[in-house]
Amino acid sequence: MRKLSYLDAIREGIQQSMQKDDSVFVYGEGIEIASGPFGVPLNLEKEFGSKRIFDVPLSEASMTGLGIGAAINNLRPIMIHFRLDFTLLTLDQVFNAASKIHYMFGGKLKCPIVIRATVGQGWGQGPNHSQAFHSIYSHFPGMKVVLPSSPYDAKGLMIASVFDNNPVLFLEHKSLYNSVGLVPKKFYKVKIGNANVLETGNDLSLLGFSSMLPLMKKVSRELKKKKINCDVIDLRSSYPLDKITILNSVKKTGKLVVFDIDWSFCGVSAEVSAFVSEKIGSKLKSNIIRITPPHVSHPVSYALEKYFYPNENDVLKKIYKIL
Amino acid sequence: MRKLSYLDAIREGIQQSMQKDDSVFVYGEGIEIASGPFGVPLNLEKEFGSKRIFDVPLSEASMTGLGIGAAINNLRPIMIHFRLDFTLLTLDQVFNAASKIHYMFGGKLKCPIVIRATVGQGWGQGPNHSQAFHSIYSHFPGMKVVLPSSPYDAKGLMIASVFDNNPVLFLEHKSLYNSVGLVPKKFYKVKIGNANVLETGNDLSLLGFSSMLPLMKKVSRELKKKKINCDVIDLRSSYPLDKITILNSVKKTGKLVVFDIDWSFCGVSAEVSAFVSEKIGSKLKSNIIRITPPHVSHPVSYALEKYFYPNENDVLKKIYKIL
Amino acid sequence: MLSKKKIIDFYISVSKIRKSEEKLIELNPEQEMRCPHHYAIGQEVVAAGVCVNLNDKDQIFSSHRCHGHYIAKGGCLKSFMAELYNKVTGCTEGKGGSMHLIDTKKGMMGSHGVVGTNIPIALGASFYLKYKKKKNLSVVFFGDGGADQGVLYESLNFAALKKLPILFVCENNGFASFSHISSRHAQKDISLRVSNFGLKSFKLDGNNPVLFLNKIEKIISYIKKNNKPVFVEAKVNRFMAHCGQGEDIGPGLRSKNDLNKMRNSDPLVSLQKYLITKKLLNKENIKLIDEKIDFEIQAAVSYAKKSKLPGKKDLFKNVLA
Amino acid sequence: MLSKKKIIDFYISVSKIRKSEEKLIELNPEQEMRCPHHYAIGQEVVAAGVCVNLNDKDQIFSSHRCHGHYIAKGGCLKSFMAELYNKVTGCTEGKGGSMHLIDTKKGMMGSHGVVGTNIPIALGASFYLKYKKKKNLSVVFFGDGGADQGVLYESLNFAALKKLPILFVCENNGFASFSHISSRHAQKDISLRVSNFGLKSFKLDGNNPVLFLNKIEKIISYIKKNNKPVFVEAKVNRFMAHCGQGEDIGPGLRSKNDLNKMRNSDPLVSLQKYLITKKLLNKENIKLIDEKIDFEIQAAVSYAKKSKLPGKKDLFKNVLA
Ligand SMILES: Cc1ncc(C[n+]2csc(CCOP(=O)(O)OP(=O)(O)O)c2C)c(N)n1
Ligand SMILES: Cc1ncc(C[n+]2csc(CCOP(=O)(O)OP(=O)(O)O)c2C)c(N)n1
Ligand SMILES: [Mg+2]
Ligand SMILES: [Mg+2]
Repeated sequence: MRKLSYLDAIREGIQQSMQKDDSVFVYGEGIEIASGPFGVPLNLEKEFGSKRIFDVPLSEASMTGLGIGAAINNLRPIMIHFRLDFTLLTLDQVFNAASKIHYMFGGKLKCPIVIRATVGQGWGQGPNHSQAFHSIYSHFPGMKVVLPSSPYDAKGLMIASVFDNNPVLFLEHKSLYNSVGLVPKKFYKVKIGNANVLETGNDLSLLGFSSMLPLMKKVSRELKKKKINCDVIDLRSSYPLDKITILNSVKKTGKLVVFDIDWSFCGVSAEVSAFVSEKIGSKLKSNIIRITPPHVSHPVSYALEKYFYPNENDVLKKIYKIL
Repeated sequence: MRKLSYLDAIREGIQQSMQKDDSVFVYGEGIEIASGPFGVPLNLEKEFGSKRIFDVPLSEASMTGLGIGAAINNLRPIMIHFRLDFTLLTLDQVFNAASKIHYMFGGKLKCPIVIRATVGQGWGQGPNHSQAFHSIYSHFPGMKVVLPSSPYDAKGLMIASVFDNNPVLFLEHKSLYNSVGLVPKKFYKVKIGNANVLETGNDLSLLGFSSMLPLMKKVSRELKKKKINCDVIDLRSSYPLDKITILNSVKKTGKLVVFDIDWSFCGVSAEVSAFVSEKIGSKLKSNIIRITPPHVSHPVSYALEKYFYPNENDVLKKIYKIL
Repeated sequence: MLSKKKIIDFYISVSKIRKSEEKLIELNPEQEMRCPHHYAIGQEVVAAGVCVNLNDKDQIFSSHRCHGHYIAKGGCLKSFMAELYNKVTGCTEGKGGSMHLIDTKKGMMGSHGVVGTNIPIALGASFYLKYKKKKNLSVVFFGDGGADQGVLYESLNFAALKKLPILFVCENNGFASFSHISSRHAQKDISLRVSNFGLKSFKLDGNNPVLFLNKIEKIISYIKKNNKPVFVEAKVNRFMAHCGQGEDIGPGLRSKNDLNKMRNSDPLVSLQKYLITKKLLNKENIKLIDEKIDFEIQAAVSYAKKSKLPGKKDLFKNVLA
Repeated sequence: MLSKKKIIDFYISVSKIRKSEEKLIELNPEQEMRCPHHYAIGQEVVAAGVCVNLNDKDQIFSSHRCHGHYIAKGGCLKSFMAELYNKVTGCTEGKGGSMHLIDTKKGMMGSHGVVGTNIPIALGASFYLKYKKKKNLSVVFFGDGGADQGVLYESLNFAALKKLPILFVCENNGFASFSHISSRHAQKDISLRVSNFGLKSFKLDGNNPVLFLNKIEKIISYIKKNNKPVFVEAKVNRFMAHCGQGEDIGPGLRSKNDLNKMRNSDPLVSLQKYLITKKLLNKENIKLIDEKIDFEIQAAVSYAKKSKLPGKKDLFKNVLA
């Protein structure tokens, strides 16, 4: 198997989806141009033409409606945002329409739109260029929300998202773009709602999403040195959650640490924590810990980012307290 | 003390705020006219003139910006939405600007805007005229979120919200509009972040918000017949949460039921549940229960609403299981 | 030139909307239709005039005031009534109610209760039509209140940019619930306002049925022929309250006198007069048509009343596709 | 008529923006200013021309491309540099960075990184000015990309409706990051597009410094006198890349040749020529002015470098007011 970067894996997922089905099309601001931000260029125009991949105005709200109107007619749009933050302009379209359309029209319409967005981090991206708020997408019924952490998942989840019949938020993380991994050449899907057990251990469950995985692995490695063995589980999607895998792990270890890139207050990490304690609270051997950014906005200064993003030492300190 | 309806209490809170400080102004769609929806008429134009209370176009996004631009200049706008659902059009303004302005400009600006909105229910309001999603407002740092359940609180929290220096979501519930209670004539504030202990008991903690209070009281009355005594606590604000009152109650009873009008998945109810179990999980005598609407959109048919909104019998059944 | 058939179909459509709405008003005291009603009485000409020029593959999108559009597009009357009666046989099975009507077989692609939200969705439908090289167009109906929303201007630009087959129809009744247009618009001529967005825009009189029909026929064939968007502002009168049974008379709203004037220039009546004068139909024909409509409506009501309410299981149906 | 003082102040402002930006470019290889830079080089005339007609109580609002506006409005250069260096002495104490500059004492009320978001906020500021009967105006700067956002049209309408003292300034450089205006606008004349919203709109040439200054002076005094909004589209050339040090040359973007043409009609150079030809300043005067500016910039850089980084406690400061 070849190795691909996370970003190239996404690109290949899009490309193969477009090859598979000519009702798949892609649009976003500046995506036609070869030198897009973070090198996100798709370079797919030559293959598919400007009918199926095109640039749009900075009109995020109506451009979301564009995708919805196409999706209810059985096209499969992929709308690209360079930042999740900008999707705040579109939430009427997403939550008053897309996520409800199937239900509120009694099943008469489906809305298979993929909203692809990036979470920024670093180099002073700051308060409205770095936010991760997939919790709120997970909160509204009718949405699916996926957060790939590896190149393999990035491709497989992209394809699964495109061919899912529901609106899907596909949330990438900038810090993972250059990470490299094995990616099959073939067209394949990673089932949405299946967590990925990366490491197994009996002492502690580390569950989390997206760019938290590298941190979780580091933490696990560190703990292994002290003979503490962890389940390291990539939850992969914040809706649906893979409840079975979560419960199985925590039943076994009795100790849970949930990692998320989103804030914790009313976050997915709160949901995982509440879900687990409500189901098997009496089997827990210690209190659950949530590892997330604190309840403040994303600061620009690297000196502040250092304290804002969870780091290995702080996480280990918290974990030692429950061991 | 006189009795006032919830709706009149809100009106009086607004009126006295406007009398107190001429930088308070009010705006919203159709609010100048005497016969507004649900009889929400303010009838304040005669007293304050159309400079301080005025009608606006259906341009929710820019009208939110209007309030923000005024608020950073030390005016105190109250923006009125007839439905919380419509605020989905405004979330870029609210979360990329209002809630962050104080922080991201290093304290140079304050943004004391009140966003007043109604949660609908009943008579076929349906999927985008009934939503309660204060969870997402509570999720972003920099916001406060209040949900009055009584006329007394409605007035006192309105005044506190107007004179708070942060953006505040003031969330009313349609089903409470005609409820009547004692309301002082004087200008007073109810501190934001203080829960209200309405009944005390040692067996069970019932915590919740807004229109859940009447249900919680009914449940408590029913349980009392079986000699089960409850703490009934109106949390009043979903951000900040009154953590001390919550912990004190649950430490005492060891059993918690959280009631919310918002969905539970990543909801405030999840936060309360996670917070409590993370703090004092080992002291819990049974699993926490969340009482909320299920993870589906608000249906129109009254035949479906019956199953959608939590009802006394279902709640009691769930509670009996943990007693 | 308008064909005789089209004018008569147009009349049938106007009358069917009127009579359906009147039936809703008549049945209202039963309090069995538990959802908000936004009547189109007085404004029927626009829905009927547009839709009589469309076929089932043309798609329409509507707002909270959608009964007329649904009926004009040929939406099933039984599913309509059943929906208003909150029944499981309703067009959304009791999920969406009066503000979310749909009949995809007829190209009625759904109405939305949030003002303006459907505008870019209709844009997406027109994008689809062009993408799949269909010979159809998409139409979105909205009010003067809808014209307050920024997405309209974003959508106009995009439609013009991509040359999409879409008709934007702004039914200007001068009010958005309790707000008069003068307290919302600096410049009350909406068709003028949008005139420099790169697409044609027209102001039509929705109170002059035959003239309206004449012009809209030409506009729709222009769109089909040229694959280009058009904006139409239609001035209309709303006879009923914004919502429900009242008349919205009062300070800041309108006077009884103004309302009477509106009712005295009822487009339905002037259309009947025209048909008779032009000898397209006589009184007897009209009576027969109207009786047939009454009959159809009555059948729909009976169907709705006899239908079952949805049950608990239905609550959890169709959450995910 | 333009006063000599105003023209010279205008030159100082243009030059200060240019030189500050050039300093940022020069210092960039250090990699100590860790935040995205959106340079205004080539576009300085608009910021300088508008702001030289304003006083400290007039308020301006800006976008991601805000350095020029901040400097033109008299924003403290030390706080600016310190902010770019991520220091606690920066104008937002390291919270907002290069896209969120602010100096309230000078009426620079903040820039926003989300395109268009600041437009209605500036509207609110002008509402405040009228509410408190101030004799000032509010100005919002945005790009042709900002003109894609629906809030602009909502805001234009409201400003005209309420007769608010606001100047909308659209700096049209033909690009929104990597999108050319022709792939975004059906109708490329933005001033024409908005011409029927109930307010005056003008198209000015931001490449012709003195003509621009002349016209904008009149426009601003019109606003102050009449308490009415105005829309201005200013055509400008961006010399640098959308973001950072590059030049954005490439297919779909622009050719080296086009860029050279732009640089050859550099408004800063033509302004200097004008000053000399009209004998307003001689070469020596200009040199002195520029040296003073260099000195000020150098002092700001030293200040920034010497300043402290924020600490952990600062992270939790100013979350709630
Ligand atoms: C975004 C939004 N804001 C407010 C409302 C409440 N509302 C429902 S209908 C209506 C008036 C709409 O006026 P218009 O678009 O002119 O349509 P009309 O009712 O006149 O047909 C309002 C304000 C809404 N449904 N959606
Ligand atoms: C709402 C939103 N969409 C997209 C972006 C990403 N973005 C940052 S600047 C920019 C281009 C803006 O173009 P324009 O308004 O013309 O300003 P210019 O950069 O040309 O000065 C884009 C697309 C953003 N910041 N905000
Ligand atoms: Mg109207
Ligand atoms: Mg530009």
